Parts: sequence; C-alpha cells; structure tokens
Amino acid sequence: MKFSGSVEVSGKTVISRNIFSLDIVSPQIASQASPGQFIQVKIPGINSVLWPRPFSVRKIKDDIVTVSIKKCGKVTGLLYDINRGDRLYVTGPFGNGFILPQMGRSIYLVAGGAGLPPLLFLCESILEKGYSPKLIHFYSGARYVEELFANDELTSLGVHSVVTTDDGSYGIKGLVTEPFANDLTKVHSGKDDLGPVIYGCGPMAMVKKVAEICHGLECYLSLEQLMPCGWGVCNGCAVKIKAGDSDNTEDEKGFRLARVCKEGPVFKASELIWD
Amino acid sequence: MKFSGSVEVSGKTVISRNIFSLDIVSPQIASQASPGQFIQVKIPGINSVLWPRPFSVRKIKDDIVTVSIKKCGKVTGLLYDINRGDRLYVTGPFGNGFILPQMGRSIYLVAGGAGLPPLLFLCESILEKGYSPKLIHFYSGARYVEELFANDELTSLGVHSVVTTDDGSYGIKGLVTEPFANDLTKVHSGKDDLGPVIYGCGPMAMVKKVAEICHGLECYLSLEQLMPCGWGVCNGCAVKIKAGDSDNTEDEKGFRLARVCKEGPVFKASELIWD
Amino acid sequence: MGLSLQTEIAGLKLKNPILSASGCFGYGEEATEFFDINQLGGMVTKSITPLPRTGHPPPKVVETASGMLNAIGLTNVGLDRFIMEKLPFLQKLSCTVIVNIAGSTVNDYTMLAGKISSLEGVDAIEVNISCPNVDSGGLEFGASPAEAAKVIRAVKKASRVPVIPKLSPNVTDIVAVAKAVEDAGADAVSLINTLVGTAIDIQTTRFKLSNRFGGLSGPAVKPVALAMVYKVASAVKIPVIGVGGISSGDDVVEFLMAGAKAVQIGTACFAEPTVFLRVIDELSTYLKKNNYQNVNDIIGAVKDG
Amino acid sequence: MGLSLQTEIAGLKLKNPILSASGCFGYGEEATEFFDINQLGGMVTKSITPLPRTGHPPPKVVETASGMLNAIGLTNVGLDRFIMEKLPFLQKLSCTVIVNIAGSTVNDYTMLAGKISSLEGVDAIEVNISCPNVDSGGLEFGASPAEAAKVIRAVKKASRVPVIPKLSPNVTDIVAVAKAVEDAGADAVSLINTLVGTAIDIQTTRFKLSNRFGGLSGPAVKPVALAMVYKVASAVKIPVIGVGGISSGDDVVEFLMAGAKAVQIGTACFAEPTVFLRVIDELSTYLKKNNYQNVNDIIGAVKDG
Ligand SMILES: Cc1cc2nc3c(=O)[nH]c(=O)nc-3n(C[C@H](O)[C@H](O)[C@H](O)COP(=O)(O)OP(=O)(O)OC[C@H]3O[C@@H](n4cnc5c(N)ncnc54)[C@H](O)[C@@H]3O)c2cc1C
Ligand SMILES: Cc1cc2nc3c(=O)[nH]c(=O)nc-3n(C[C@H](O)[C@H](O)[C@H](O)COP(=O)(O)OP(=O)(O)OC[C@H]3O[C@@H](n4cnc5c(N)ncnc54)[C@H](O)[C@@H]3O)c2cc1C
Ligand SMILES: Cc1cc2nc3c(=O)[nH]c(=O)nc-3n(C[C@H](O)[C@H](O)[C@H](O)COP(=O)(O)O)c2cc1C
Ligand SMILES: Cc1cc2nc3c(=O)[nH]c(=O)nc-3n(C[C@H](O)[C@H](O)[C@H](O)COP(=O)(O)O)c2cc1C
Ligand code: FES
Ligand code: FES
Repeated sequence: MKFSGSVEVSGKTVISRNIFSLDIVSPQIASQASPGQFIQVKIPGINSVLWPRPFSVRKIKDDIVTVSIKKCGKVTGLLYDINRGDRLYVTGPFGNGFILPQMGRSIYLVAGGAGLPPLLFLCESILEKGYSPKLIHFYSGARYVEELFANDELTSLGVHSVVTTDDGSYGIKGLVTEPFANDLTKVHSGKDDLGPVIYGCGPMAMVKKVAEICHGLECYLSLEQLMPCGWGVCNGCAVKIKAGDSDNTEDEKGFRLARVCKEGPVFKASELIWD
Repeated sequence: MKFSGSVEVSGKTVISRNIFSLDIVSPQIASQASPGQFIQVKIPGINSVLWPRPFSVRKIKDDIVTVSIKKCGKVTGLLYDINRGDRLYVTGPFGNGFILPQMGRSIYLVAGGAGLPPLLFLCESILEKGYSPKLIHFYSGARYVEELFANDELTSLGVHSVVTTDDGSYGIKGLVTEPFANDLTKVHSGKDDLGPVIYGCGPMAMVKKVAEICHGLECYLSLEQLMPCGWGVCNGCAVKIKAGDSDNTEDEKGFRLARVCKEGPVFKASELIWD
Repeated sequence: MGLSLQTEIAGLKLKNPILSASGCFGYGEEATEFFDINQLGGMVTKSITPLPRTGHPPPKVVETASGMLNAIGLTNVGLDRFIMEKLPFLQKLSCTVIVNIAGSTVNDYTMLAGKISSLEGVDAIEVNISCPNVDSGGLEFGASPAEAAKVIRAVKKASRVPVIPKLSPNVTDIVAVAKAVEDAGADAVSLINTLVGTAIDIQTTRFKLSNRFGGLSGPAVKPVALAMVYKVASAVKIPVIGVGGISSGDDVVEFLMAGAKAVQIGTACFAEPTVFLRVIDELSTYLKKNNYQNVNDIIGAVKDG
Repeated sequence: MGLSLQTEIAGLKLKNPILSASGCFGYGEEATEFFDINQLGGMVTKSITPLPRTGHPPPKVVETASGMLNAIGLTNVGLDRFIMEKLPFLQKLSCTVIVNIAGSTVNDYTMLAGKISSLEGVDAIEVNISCPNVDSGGLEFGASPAEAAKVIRAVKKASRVPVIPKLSPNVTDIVAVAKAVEDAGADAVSLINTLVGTAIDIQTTRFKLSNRFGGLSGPAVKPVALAMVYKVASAVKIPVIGVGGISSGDDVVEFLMAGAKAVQIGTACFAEPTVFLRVIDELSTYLKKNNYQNVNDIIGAVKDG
C-alpha cells in the first residue's frame, strides 16, 4: 500500500541559501521507495494552494526519507521555514523509478538542478550493490553555486564527477550537457561491449538535449511536469509518447498518453516525443 | 492619517493556554489611538482568508501598541504562533472609542471575554488622568479561567473588581452581569448626583443584558460584528440604530444605519435596537 | 442506537453519501493502492467517449487561489478499452458504480448509454452534458434546457439503469435546466461541473492552458455550487447529488442541508487520496455530536438565517 | 523615455488604468484617511438608488475560501442625500469619477441617469444591471440581452455622460449581453459583478446570510472574470473594464493582456486600503522590466499558449 498521511520532520539541513534537505519519518515510504521515485508534499494549513508538490527521494535510512529541495516559488519558499518537529502531509512513493544498470557497463548520470537528488540516490544505491565507481561518470549542473544540490557528497563517492554552473560561479562554466557530450563522444569510439547507459534528470530543455546527444544509445530520462495528484487520477501530467502497435486513440494514431506520475517519471529516451 | 502597512512584532506575552498579547511597533497608531478603538490585523501570506481581524487596543507605550487576543478560530490560532520579530499587516486605528467620563462620577465597567482589553485601557487611562480608583467598579467575566484576559493587572489597579467565570473555575461562578446587576441596584438607590456611567463591552448577548440592566442610565456599549474592512467602505458591519428626526430611509422610517467600525463600535445604549 | 449513513439515489442504496467525482478518480484502480474503495458510497468514472481521446496537449492544468483550472479535454480510453480493460475491476466492487458518459452528438450519448447500461456491474449512468454539441454549433448541451432535455430523453430510452445528468453551472438559470431534464425522465441530477475560467502567463504573454479556457474546481467554487444545489433541490423532486469544492465533513453537511442526498468529491482527493474516509468520519462525528441518528434527517434541513 | 500608464475609456482620460470598484470604496471620503485618491485612474461610487436603502439585515457577509460573499443589499444614501452630502467631495477630485446607479424599473434608471449625469463632477455613469427587475418578475436586468439592451438604451438617451453597463457573470452567454448593450449605445462595459453563492451555518442549520444568497468576490473568482473579460473584449469594439479578484500588479497585467483597458479593485482594498498604490507600482515595475513604454502596448496582447 502507498502511504498517505501526516508525518514528522525529524531533521533539516540547510545546504545553501537556496537548497535544503528535509528528513521525514515514514516507515511505509522508506520500505518501498527506490531511486527515481518521488513523494508528494503538502504543508498543512496552507489552504489557498491545493496541489501537493513532487520531490524525488534523495536518500533512505531506516525509517527516514530525505528529500532535497530548491527554494523557487510559493510552496518551496514556505518549506524553507519548516523545522524539525513540524508536520507535513505526504503521499507516495510514486512513479516507476530507474531501471538499475547491469553490472559492468559504464554509466553516465546527467543532472540539471533538481535532477541531482534522484541521480545521487541511484548512484549511491548501485555503489552499495558493488558497482565499480570507476565505471560511473556524474555530470551535475546548476545555474549558480547557491543552486548546487550537493558537492562534497558527490566528490566523496569516488566516481568521475564534473560540476558546471551557468555563470561559472563553481566548476566549469556552461551547460552541464556540454562536458557530457564531449566525454561521451570519446567513450563512444571506445571498446565498451554493451555500450554505456545514460540516466538524465532535470528541466525539460536539458533532458531534451541529453536525448539528442544520446541518440541510439540506451538512455533513461526523468521528466518534470505539473502534478496535481501524483497518483494517476487527474491526467494533468500526461504527455504523448510513441505508441505500441495495439494502441489507437481518437485524436491521433501512433501516439499514446502516458502519465508522468505513473508510467513515468522515467521514460526510455527513444519513447519520447519532442515538439 | 490612519496607518496601513507592515509592522514588526516587538514582543509577545502568553497569558494562558488561550490568551496572549502582541506588542507591535507603530508610532502612527500609537500616537492616535484612544480606548475603545481597534486595529485590523492580517497575517501576510495567509491567502485563503481575505479579511483582516479586529482587535481592540489594550495599551500604548511610546511607539508600541499592544493587543490582547483570545485564540478562538482560524486567524487567532495562527496569531498564537507569531513571535517577536515576525511581521503583521496592520491598519488603523478605527472606530470612535469611549467618551471619557466627567471626573467624580462613579464608573461601572462590565467586560465579557474579549471585551476586557478596551475597558482595561479605558480604566488605566482615566486613572492616569487622576480619576479616583474608589469610584471605579470593574466587572470582568470569562467562560473559564484560561479565558481570563487579565487578573493581576486588574487587582493591582486598586479599583473595586469582581471576576466571574461561567464554570466557577475562577472568581464567582456565573455570568458577569449578575454581580453587576446586584451592585448597581444598591448604588442606584444611593445619593450619586449625576448618576453612574456604565461602559460595557463583550459578546452581543452580554451587552444586550447590560443595556437592559442599565435602562435609563448613562451607558455606553461597544458592539462586535464581522468586519470585512474596518474603515467604513463595505457596509458589512452596519446595524440599524434609532434615527434622528431628519433621517429617512427607503426601507423603514425611524431607523438609521450605523457602521460599527466607523460610527461605533461604541454606541449609547439608548440608541441601540435589539431584535 | 447505531448511526445510519445510508441514503438512496434513484433506487440505488448508498452505504453512505460520499462518492468520488468524475475525472478525479480515474476508473477506481489507483485508489486501491491507498484504501478499500468499497468503503465509499460509490464511485463515478472519468467520462467515457465512443473512441479513445488523448485530450488537449500540455499545459492543461493551472493552480488558482483555492482552486484549479483543468483543460484535460476528456482524456479517456474510449468505450471498447473501457469494457476490456477497466470494467472487470469495477465488476468486483461492492460499492455503487456510476459510469460517466460524454459525446458530441445525441447519437454518441444513446450509443454509449445503450451499451454501458447493459454491462453487469454498472449501477447508473451519469451524463456529462457540459460538452460542445457539434450538431448545434458547438454550444454545450447543458447550456439550454431544450438541448439538455433532448439528450436526456434519448439516453433515458436507451438506458437500462438510472440516468443522472450532470449539470453545467455556466448558465443563467440552472433550475430551468434541472426541471427540463427531470421532465425528460432523469432519475437524479448531479451538480456542478466546473466553471469556465482562464489564466495568463504574463512572462510569455500566453494563455496558461493550451485550450485557452479550462474548468474551475476546488474550494473556490463551493459557495456557487452550494447555491445551485439549494435552488435545484428546492425545485425538483428527483434526488440531487452535490459536487463542488468539498473537502471536509462540514462541507458535506452544508450540501446535505442544502438538499443534496449525496455528494461527490473531486479536486480534494488529489492532495489527499484518503479524503473520502476522513470526510465520512467527520460527517459521522457531526451527526453524533448533534444527536442525529440518521443522515437523512439533515437533508434539506436548512432554514432562513 | 518616461513610462506612460495613461489609458482612455469612452473619451475619459485615466492617468492610469486602476479604478476602485463599486460598493468597496464608499463615496471615496474614507480612503482620504489613507492616501490621496487623485493618484487613482478613477473611482466608482457605491450603487445609488432613487431612495435611501438600509439593505439587508445582518448577517450580510461571509468569508469563503479565497473569497467572500456579500448580501449588503444596495445599502446607500439615495439620490437626494448623495447630491447633498457626497457630491461636494467628489467635485473636488481631479481623478475620474464614475457614479454607479441601480434601480428596479427602467424609469428608476433613466431618472437617476438624467439627474446624475447633469451634475458637475460626474464623468461617467456605471449601470448596475444585476438588480431584480420588478417590472418583469424579478429576474435580473442583466440576465437577458434584450432586457439589458432596453435599460441601456433608455439610460443612454437620458445621460449626458458616457454610460458603462456593469455586466452580471451569472449568465449562459455574457458575450451576447455585451453585444446587446453595445448595440444599445453603451460607451464601455465593466465586468464582472459578483457570482451568486451561499453558505450554511451547520451549527444553527441556517443560511449564513439573512438574504440566503450573496455575491461571491475576491481572488476565488479571478479565473472566471478573466475568461469573461477575454471573451467580451474579443467580441465588442467598446472598451472593457475588468474586475474580479484583482489584488496585485500581475493580476492587472493579466486582465490588460486579456483585453481590458482598465481594471477595478474591490475586495482586496478591505484588508489593504492602499492596495491601489501598490498595484500601480507593481504594474509600472512589470512594464519597465519587460521594456514596455506604454501600458496600451499590453492591452489585448495575449496569444495562444
Ligand atoms: C517528479 C518530480 C520530481 C521533482 N523532484 C524535485 C526535487 O527532488 N527537488 C526539488 O527541489 N524539486 C523537485 N521537483 C520540482 C518541484 O516539484 C518544484 O520546484 C516545486 O513544485 C515548485 O513549487 P513552488 O510552489 O515552490 O513553485 P511555484 O510557485 O508553484 O512555481 C515556481 C516555478 O516553479 C515551476 N514549477 C512548479 N511546479 C513544477 C514542477 N512540478 N516541475 C517543474 N517545475 C515546476 C513553475 O513553473 C514556476 O516557474 C520535482 C518535480 C517533479 C515533477
Ligand atoms: C471591534 C472589535 C474588537 C475586538 N477586540 C478583540 C480583542 O481585543 N481581543 C480579542 O481576542 N478579540 C477581539 N475581537 C474579536 C476578534 O476579532 C475575533 O475573535 C476574531 O476576529 C476571530 O478570528 P478567527 O479567525 O480566529 O476566528 P474565525 O475562525 O473567523 O471564527 C471563530 C469564531 O469567532 C467568531 N468571530 C469571528 N469574527 C468575529 C468578530 N469580528 N467578532 C466577534 N466574533 C467573531 C466566529 O463567529 C466564530 O464563531 C474584537 C472584535 C471586534 C468587532
Ligand atoms: C482534473 C479534472 C477532470 C475532470 N473531468 C471530468 C469529466 O471527465 N467529466 C465530468 O463530468 N466532470 C469532470 N470534472 C469535474 C468534477 O467531476 C467536478 O464536477 C468538479 O471538479 C467540481 O468538484 P470539486 O471541486 O470537488 O473538484 C473534472 C474535474 C477535474 C478537476
Ligand atoms: C461588499 C461589496 C459590495 C458591493 N456593492 C456593489 C454595488 O453596490 N454595485 C455594484 O455594481 N457592484 C458591487 N459590488 C461588486 C464589486 O464592485 C465587484 O464587481 C466585485 O466585488 C468583484 O471584484 P473584487 O473581486 O475585486 O471584489 C460589491 C462587492 C462587494 C464585495
Ligand atoms: S499528476 Fe495526476 S495523473 Fe499524474
Ligand atoms: S467593516 Fe466595512 S464598513 Fe465596517
């Protein structure tokens, strides 16, 4: 069963002026959630805003589920003022999550902004399962240094890691997809048998770019959409993806609707339609 | 000019589980407000509730305006969690306030629940002006002990003071109007030349009772109504009062509309219409 | 003495007056990940159209003050896949199952009503008449009493189960529409569907919805829904199902006092999938506290204030 | 280059597009305790009726989710006292002064329009047609295009100043009403008035309003108002004044992009009497940031999303 209820915030970590993490106590979510899944969070008593807000699971430890949040609007602004001991209304975990890679293949993780937490969770999970850090390449970008979700955590993993900021206030200046594209071309001409597996997560424009770069390769992308419910009943998050043979729809043939909250948020890059 | 703007909360005093005081910094309100006037308070960011909430001025010291509040609903519940350093949106001061009594007359102050703060402000003001505490009789009632707005403050004034609670959890058990009615009968038959002046403030049922008890005496009553604006533009708080000769209205003759926020909240008991 | 929450709509016994609203509960399966939906009085499916529809392209939802706009555009699996993929699940339910239908012509409606009403497990049909009527120039069926009556008369003939028109609030006189569908044979009415609204993105100078307009729902519309429910319930003899902005047991009590015999909850379940159970609980608490033994005792009980 | 906020409605030059809404600003005097109201584009008075009205008895206001209901019932001083007591103040203002009138018969309206339009200091008349028409059985004048046209044609004849009908949103087709009053000679239209709604006190089992129904206003209704403003502005040639739920400069930009040439603010000034000045400021900031030099450049600028 999925969880729906009031939970306690057991910890808060302020990472920068804009980024922070909240630990919440939920054995039910903790026991189920996998990398790429998300939870929906609502602040009790904030009645003028109806929808919960989706945040990827960043980490699980015992009964504690951690999410990392960027302050960027109404609800995230208020969440920044939430403290240990406060309560939140939470539902989840939702979505399909990432398919874990087969051992031995080289992995490229490309994260933009709030795309970092789920990829970091994925990375930590496979390292724990014995994956070799040498095979893992982690690209993470943000607009500027205060919007970096993690840094020390990233370098301490022992994987190849590249950090970019749009304004050069940290790491390489530019878009995260640039060093990634460069490196991938090199690898591509390499001797990797099964080829690399790429995981991308971030704003639409960025994941679209990743899809272009990875054309023909095995690539999984996690999408962002507005999510009124998160549990598949409103169709507000639905996008068109390429249809299988058996599908027919009134409006168009060859397309099929997929709810990002349910059939996604992770899709095979080859399924996606960009327009 | 009346004030309208954001103010800082410079102090908070928790009086009981249900009653607390907030000190706000507003030189403009502090320099104008008199006993019986009120301010309108709104919590920034609470968008689903549109109306500000009226609270009587309890005290003024230099630039600081103090209000005493009973936690009893949506906004007062949230105000209970406001702390020193937080900001509120405030307008005022509004209303006519109490006409101060002529020196030498005996004064009866009858307060029910949230009617206490303005009468305490009135009492302190006239004592400061040299009024004899011996002439002042203060009746204050609440439903139970945790809803008493003040106690030590009251006894330290040196006036005759009687406290009642509906359930007997403090002072005399019963309604505040009962000991008041008893005492007034005694005085009534006394030798007071101009007669006593009575000030009443509290829930509608209570001030109505005071009006009955004081029939024929000089009596001022402060009314409570819902107050969408407080500054006289919405007519939401308007009640019918007895009209002067020159008034004519379409609906009825002999009545006149008075805005409780503007022509009130204090009315002569003899003007009021109870139905 | 036990407390009875049971109520009846068009011969259907509901174990309590709480239903899910169309378009906000899929076809019921998703909710089973949270609770046993047989605890509901009943559920209403997403509107079914003759053929599958992908609906409008994103963006199709906007948050507004205490409300939301949706321009989902009747996204649904279509009749055939509904029967193949969704019906088997619905047939296993013990709560009342109402299937909502929508079309662009009277024929669409009668075809759907005929087929769906003969399926085992379908207890009633809710008729969404807030759709553009292609035969009469795109105006909503629900916008005129005559058009509404025409489609309901036809559906009623085709259907073997009770027929419940769902009324649009975007009309001058909803009572006239309600009376017209009552005369046309409707067994009950549900109201309100969403109010037409829009929102503009001032950074891009574009509508926030690909369809320009959407439907407003949520607590923002509750006062409008409640007024319409009261007016309709005072004017017709058939039962009224109230919907619009409900998110608490107290809201339900208001709708029942206004004359609704049951209510539906839509938007509120997005953030809180188990809102139905909380609301049933709060309704029971209200009734007990106020010494009612039967929920029917408060239906239509409102007096002048 | 300076920024121009000036806009024009029916020949009236407004120094900016921000007006106060009828019934939410009295006759202007109270606001002078907070700011100089000549900073506004203009002000609209409370509806004036032939005779004074005390309106409905309390309770006549209710808070709702991001909105409020009012059943004030046209409380006003009546024509004679308006002229004697309120007009002298209005005559001293340099901002545009619009007097709102309301009646129960066509005669009421023409009498009011004739007298008020000949008073010095009155720049335009806004006609509240959301009142029950006693001559035609109590239905609102604004509920039908024909009735609305009838009253506006008569008012137009009687008036020496521009006539601005204020449209009711409680109709199936507000565009039809807008076109009818345009044909009848209206110089502009303002919309929307309040949506009909109600609320019930579940402790007392009574309506929360003595009048049962009230009018819904505030941010809750903004999406509905914006949709209607867009539809009407796209369909008529006369200027549209937008009103409904505005509380920020961004809200104003939305209404202007939807096609309004000016806006009114009502409910939002209750909590914040100086909201008008903040909104003018925010509007200027938006325009500067986005490199507009003239507010007219964004009017009707919305594109498909
Ligand atoms: C599956 C999923 C996982 C996510 N995980 C994380 C995470 O781990 N950490 C994190 O900080 N953020 C994450 N996000 C984004 C996060 O949900 C939004 O930042 C948040 O909803 C904004 O809420 P707000 O009220 O503060 O912003 P609002 O005031 O509502 O809007 C502010 C801005 O944010 C944009 N925005 C609003 N909602 C979304 C959304 N659902 N997706 C993208 N942009 C949005 C708006 O368009 C607007 O520009 C995730 C989003 C999705 C869909
Ligand atoms: C002129 C005036 C002066 C006041 N001074 C004080 C004061 O000094 N201290 C104090 O604690 N309270 C005072 N009040 C009452 C105070 O305004 C209300 O308690 C407050 O508005 C309730 O807000 P809420 O959101 O917490 O309650 P809500 O959730 O809105 O309602 C809770 C309950 O309070 C009642 N209520 C709501 N508003 C009012 C109101 N305006 N008057 C009376 N009852 C109301 C409601 O009917 C309901 O039963 C005063 C009221 C007026 C009109
Ligand atoms: C996302 C969404 C989709 C909806 N889809 C439908 C639908 O397909 N058919 C229908 O009759 N009503 C539909 N509705 C309307 C709801 O059933 C309900 O009438 C309305 O939302 C008001 O109730 P609420 O405020 O509780 O949501 C939809 C509402 C929403 C929010
Ligand atoms: C308390 C109150 C009284 C009103 N009185 C009138 C009135 O007398 N005449 C009128 O045309 N509109 C009246 N209105 C409607 C407003 O002018 C405005 O159209 C409506 O409130 C929507 O705008 P808002 O959301 O900014 O308040 C009144 C509104 C309120 C809230
Ligand atoms: S967010 Fe509602 S279906 Fe995905
Ligand atoms: S509260 Fe608005 S006029 Fe008194």
